[in-house]
Amino acid sequence: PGSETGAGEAAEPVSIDAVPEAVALLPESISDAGVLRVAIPTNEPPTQFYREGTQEMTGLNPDIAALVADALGLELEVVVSNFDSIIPGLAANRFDMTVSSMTPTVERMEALDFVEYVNMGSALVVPTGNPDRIAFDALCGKRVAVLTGSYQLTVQIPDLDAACTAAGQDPLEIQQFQDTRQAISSLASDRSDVVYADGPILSYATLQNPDFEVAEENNVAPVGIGITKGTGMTEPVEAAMTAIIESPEYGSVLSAYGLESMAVTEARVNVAQ
Amino acid sequence: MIEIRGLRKSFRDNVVLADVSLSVEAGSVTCLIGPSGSGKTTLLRCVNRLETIDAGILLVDGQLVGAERRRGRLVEARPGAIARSRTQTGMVFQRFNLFPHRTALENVMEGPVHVLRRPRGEVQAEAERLLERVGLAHKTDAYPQELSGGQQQRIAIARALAMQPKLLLFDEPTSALDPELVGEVLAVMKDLAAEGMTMLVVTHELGFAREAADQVVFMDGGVVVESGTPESVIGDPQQDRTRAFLSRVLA
Amino acid sequence: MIEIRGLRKSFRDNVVLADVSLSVEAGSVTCLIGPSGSGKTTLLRCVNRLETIDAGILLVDGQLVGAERRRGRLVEARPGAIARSRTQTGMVFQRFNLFPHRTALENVMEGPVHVLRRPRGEVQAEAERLLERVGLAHKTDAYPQELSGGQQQRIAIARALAMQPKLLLFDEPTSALDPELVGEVLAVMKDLAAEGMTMLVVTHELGFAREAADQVVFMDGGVVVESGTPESVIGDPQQDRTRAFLSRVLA
Amino acid sequence: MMHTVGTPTQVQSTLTSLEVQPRKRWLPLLGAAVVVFIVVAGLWDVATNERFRWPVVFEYLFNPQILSGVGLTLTLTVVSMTFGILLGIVLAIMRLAKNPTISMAAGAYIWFFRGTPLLVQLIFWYNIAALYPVIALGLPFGGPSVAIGEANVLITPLTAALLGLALNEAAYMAEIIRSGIQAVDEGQRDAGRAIGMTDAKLMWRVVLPQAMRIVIPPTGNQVISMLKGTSLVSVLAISDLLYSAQIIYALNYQTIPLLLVACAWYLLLTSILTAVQGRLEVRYGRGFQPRPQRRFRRSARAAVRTGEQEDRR
Amino acid sequence: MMHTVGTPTQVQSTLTSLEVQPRKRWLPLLGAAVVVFIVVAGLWDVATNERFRWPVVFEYLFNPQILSGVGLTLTLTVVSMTFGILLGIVLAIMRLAKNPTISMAAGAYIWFFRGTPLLVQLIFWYNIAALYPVIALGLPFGGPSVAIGEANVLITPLTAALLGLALNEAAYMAEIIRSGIQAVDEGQRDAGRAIGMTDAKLMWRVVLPQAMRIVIPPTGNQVISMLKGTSLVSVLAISDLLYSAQIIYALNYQTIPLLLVACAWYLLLTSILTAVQGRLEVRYGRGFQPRPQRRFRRSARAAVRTGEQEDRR
Ligand SMILES: Nc1ncnc2c1ncn2[C@@H]1O[C@H](COP(=O)(O)OP(=O)(O)OP(=O)(O)O)[C@@H](O)[C@H]1O
Ligand SMILES: Nc1ncnc2c1ncn2[C@@H]1O[C@H](COP(=O)(O)OP(=O)(O)OP(=O)(O)O)[C@@H](O)[C@H]1O
Ligand SMILES: [Mg+2]
Ligand SMILES: [Mg+2]
Repeated sequence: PGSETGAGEAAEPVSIDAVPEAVALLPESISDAGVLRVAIPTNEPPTQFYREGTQEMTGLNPDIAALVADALGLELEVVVSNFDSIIPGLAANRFDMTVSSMTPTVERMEALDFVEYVNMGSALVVPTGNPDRIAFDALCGKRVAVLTGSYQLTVQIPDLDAACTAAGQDPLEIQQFQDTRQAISSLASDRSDVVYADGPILSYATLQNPDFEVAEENNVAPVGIGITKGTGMTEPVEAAMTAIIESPEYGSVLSAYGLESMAVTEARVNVAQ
Repeated sequence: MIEIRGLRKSFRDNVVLADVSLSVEAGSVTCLIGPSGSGKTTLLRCVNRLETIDAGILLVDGQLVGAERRRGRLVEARPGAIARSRTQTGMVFQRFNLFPHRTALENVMEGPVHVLRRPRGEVQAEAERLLERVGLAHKTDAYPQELSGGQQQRIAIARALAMQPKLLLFDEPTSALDPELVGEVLAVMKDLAAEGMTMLVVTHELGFAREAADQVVFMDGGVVVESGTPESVIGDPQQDRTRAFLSRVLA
Repeated sequence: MIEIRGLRKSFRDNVVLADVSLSVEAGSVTCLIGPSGSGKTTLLRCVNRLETIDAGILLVDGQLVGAERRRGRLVEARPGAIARSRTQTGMVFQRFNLFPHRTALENVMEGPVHVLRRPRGEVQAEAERLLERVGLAHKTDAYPQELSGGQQQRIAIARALAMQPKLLLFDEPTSALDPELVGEVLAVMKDLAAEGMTMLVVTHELGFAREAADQVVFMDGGVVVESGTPESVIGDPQQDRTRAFLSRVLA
Repeated sequence: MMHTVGTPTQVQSTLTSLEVQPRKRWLPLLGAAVVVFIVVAGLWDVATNERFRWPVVFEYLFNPQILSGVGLTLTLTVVSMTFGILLGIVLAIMRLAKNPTISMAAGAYIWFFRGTPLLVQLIFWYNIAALYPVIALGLPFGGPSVAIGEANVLITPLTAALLGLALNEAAYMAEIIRSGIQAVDEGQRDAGRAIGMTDAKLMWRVVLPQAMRIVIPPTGNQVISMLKGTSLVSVLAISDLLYSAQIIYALNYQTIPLLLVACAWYLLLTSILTAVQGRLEVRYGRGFQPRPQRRFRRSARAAVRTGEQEDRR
Repeated sequence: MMHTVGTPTQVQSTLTSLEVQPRKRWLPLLGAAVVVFIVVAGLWDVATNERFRWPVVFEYLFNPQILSGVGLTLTLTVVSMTFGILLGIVLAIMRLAKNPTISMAAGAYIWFFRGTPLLVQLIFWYNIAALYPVIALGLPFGGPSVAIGEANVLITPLTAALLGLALNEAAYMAEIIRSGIQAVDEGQRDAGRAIGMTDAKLMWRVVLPQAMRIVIPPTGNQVISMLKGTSLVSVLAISDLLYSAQIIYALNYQTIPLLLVACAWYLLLTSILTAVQGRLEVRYGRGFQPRPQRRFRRSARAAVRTGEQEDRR
């Protein structure tokens, strides 16, 4: 139900040929094993979600992971993992990397290397018709639902707050939630005025729920593949990603989820946002 | 003091008290004897309304207890009224039933302070006097578990007395005691009798009955078989059932 | 059957058995009497090694119980050996201590089946015979709670007998019973005595001691004060302490 | 109310009958009526409230993903509860041991596992490789050791979940069982020893069966908590019942109906457990008779009396 | 081992002393040594393992966000446990009432609240506005009603959290308290009634204080579970201790050190609670003496005997 757009179903499986320069950079342990273990976070359509009724993950992040594995000539092993255990899992060498829409920040780069793979923006979602006339420059004093530990909360909100204070208005009233559904349901029960989160996720949510619409989008910034420092995987992944960005398959993966405009042009490493 | 007329009580189909009539004079001691299952305990519990009764008039001190008259019929009294009437009757149980979580003194003070709502200081002085009276002045702060059976039973008596009841009911007060401890409790009871407390005592101690009772009542099968002075009922029983029972207990 | 020499036992600083020596002939009945706290129960428990002992020789049936000789010294036996030696001695407790979660029959069968590991069918037949013997053939499937005190104590005796012990220990087996129920238990004990079972009995029932005992032992303050035939110890005590005690119990 | 009424004969003369009428108890009846009313009204409201979207509920009730979630929830509960109870028994016995070191070791275990959040324990077991990449038996302080296997291979998410749940549960069960063991009368141990039982047999045949009676109700609580608590293992990306429902509503945004589906299943499972608990309470209450003690005991005595003839010897 | 050894005199002649040497118990000692060894080794390993990043742990231990999380966890636990216990007592009494409707109503409550996941209950209370936008007192089946207020105004996230936790907890506490009440001897009620207590006073002064003894250990379990279970309320965007730690590591990816911070706090709180539990067990065990029953009772008797002269009348 509720999936007329096709986003609930998986895009056709994509694949590309191995990229020799990238394969050459692989550490021996990985190329010997022949398997790339990628941590994918739990359910959050459309970036990653279970194909309905199955235990198979699909979505933007798993597809990118598949392309990276192809480019490295490795077999992909998706390991679905709750956020709480992704970082310890990387440290425990349970996974070789994670593709989970992480925004690189200075703080986070103490723990991980990041190879950028797509741009993501932030969006404001409001009840259809936007009765409160919400916009990025009209958020002061509003009840804003955001996700715990999100880029919006940690980087963007402080700027917005500062702007409000400077203008002599109330700062934002922040409400933190663990996932988009909780934030949206808070909006539904009129406990929040607006949800402020990743654009793709919100676009998908409004598709499912005609009571809400995206009021405005901003701040498009790259997100990266997270790799444990010192494993020797950063360079091969960078090489693989560079090749992928130039391939046509990159575009077709993005368009499968309506995210064509989010393409990056360069696989930069460790550029803090 | 107690007047019982036509008392009937059954548990489901089991008629335990068939038609009991009995009267106990103020200031007298009545001993209730009879075989196991004859309804002695049940009778005592009915007097204190720990059991509801099916029929009969039960007067304590000339007052209807546990029931009210209403349009020529008896109607069970309200719970509050029953609770209040119980404050006028003290009861001492076979297994003592002291409150294990309270000290001897607290056990004795519980009723006056928390039921009668009398001032604590006054009650405490009185409770200490009572404990002294039953020979346990040095045990005020002991918990029941730390006391011998005989001491526990004496505290149970003090607890009953603290309510200043008009009437004391005893249910086999010595049968859970070692032979050595029986004396302690009987001595206190004899004292009370000598002071003119009205007492109704279920007992197997025929010696006590002979010595202290004004009236002995023999029950069997839920009816009073024989009653009278200890000399007549124990010394010279008229009924076969009484004789058979006495021979077994005295054996 | 039992030979005790120089038995000493204390709980922390409290010397409960100072220096007890005692012997019990096979097939005889010994009654242990004495005031509360004199160490009667402790002595019985030491014989069955429910308490460890500090010093002394304890022979049951000519065998050292609960200790082994090692290089001229006595060393506490291993737990397994103690458990095994207990199977040869039956004990009947004052408060019965039946297993409440098992029926009468199961209580009797517990030891033979689960400790001696004898075949269930054979044990059951025997247990039924034992219950019949104590007059409770019709109560095999009752739970202890559903039985009177006298019946419970008789089942406790059957449970002890089911282990086919060489020796039976009784700790005030009738003092928790109503006077009417005492007879039941004493009758069974007299039967056992008549059949030649060796018994060591702590009791306040001087009547029983007079009738059934071969030897009466009076203890006080952790020592044996006086011992001999019932006629001599109860009828004509030599020691002041014995006389004082007897006068109190007989009163 | 009490007031002097004269002699029995005077009283009787004013009465048409000596029967005592039981008092009509209005208050409880009224209370009962209110309760029935609230329940019926509540049910009615729930059944007719459109926001609950009952058709969607029925559509997903037997969805295969939900069913597999139910299966996993049951597996986790049964397996980890079993091990939790067994380990709990061992810990309770250790806790009550005379040897202070053994008792303190059990105390430390209980303190630690009751004291740390299950979430942390689960993450810890799952990622034990981060701390100890190779599981090895050996001497600490740099002594020699024998590798058993790579942690990541030995500890699958399911193993980690079972390990975490069982070890955590054991700490709680240990406390419950301890209180049960402590409630068994000391005389029972004497009786068992007197017929020659070893300590182990005594515990198994005498003490634990009697402790059961007291242990069952709080254990019922634990089992039911566990049933619902398994959703924590979703941190290990294992989909129990609740998490399966969450996965589905993440896709279709039918949050409330899918939570109702989960509730329906939980209520079913809880009902079964409650029934089992009731039967166990009866089973292990045999010989104890909890509430109507007086009544039972007396009528049993009465029954005894009928057999008195053959009974007295 | 047992073997025939002859008469006491023969035996004595082979002995240098009649003293019985206590057996040296190697097994427990060995066990204790192993336990000590494991604990020390474990602590050593934890303290020196670099992956735990102790400096980060210390850095965040008194972080204001963590401290406010501790505060919230405590508030939620104390408030909802208090109401949960009070309501649990009421439910337990109702459950044991003679009136079958009242008993069944309590049964239904317990069944329902034990049977649905706390998460669902929390979501329900929080989103009650979606189901009943206006909270009203009134007749169902479309009867007239009086609006009390808008649900969103009445039910703040904190109210919803407290409501959910307390109502849920009450169901569990009811079972625990029921088993405690059932364990109180019937004779105690008789004794209380005999001195004229009303049923309410009887419950409060006689039955409940004695039930406490049995109720405390499982209640300790519940309090500690609650302490850690409050993190569920993060669905309502309330940050308790664990969730505060999660918020921080979501930012800096220092998952393990921050979980250790949370653990440290939980362990501290649990230790305090365990100590309180121990004191309460002693307090309400007064007059019952749990373990060393025999010893106490006897020496008490012995003490009685010393006062025997003035005692006997
Ligand atoms: N609460 C009850 N429910 C059902 N039957 C009861 C109850 N209380 C007593 N009875 C029955 O009433 C009868 C009389 O009991 P009661 O306890 O009054 O006898 P008693 O004379 O005190 O005997 P005993 O000497 O054994 O105490 C018994 O047959 C008993 O089975
Ligand atoms: N487990 C124990 N710990 C400490 N002291 C004990 C213990 N058992 C018994 N005692 C003490 O040993 C003394 C003797 O007790 P014991 O039970 O053997 O006496 P008894 O002769 O059986 O008395 P009673 O007739 O009261 O049963 C008492 O003073 C008692 O305080
Ligand atoms: Mg009676
Ligand atoms: Mg004794």
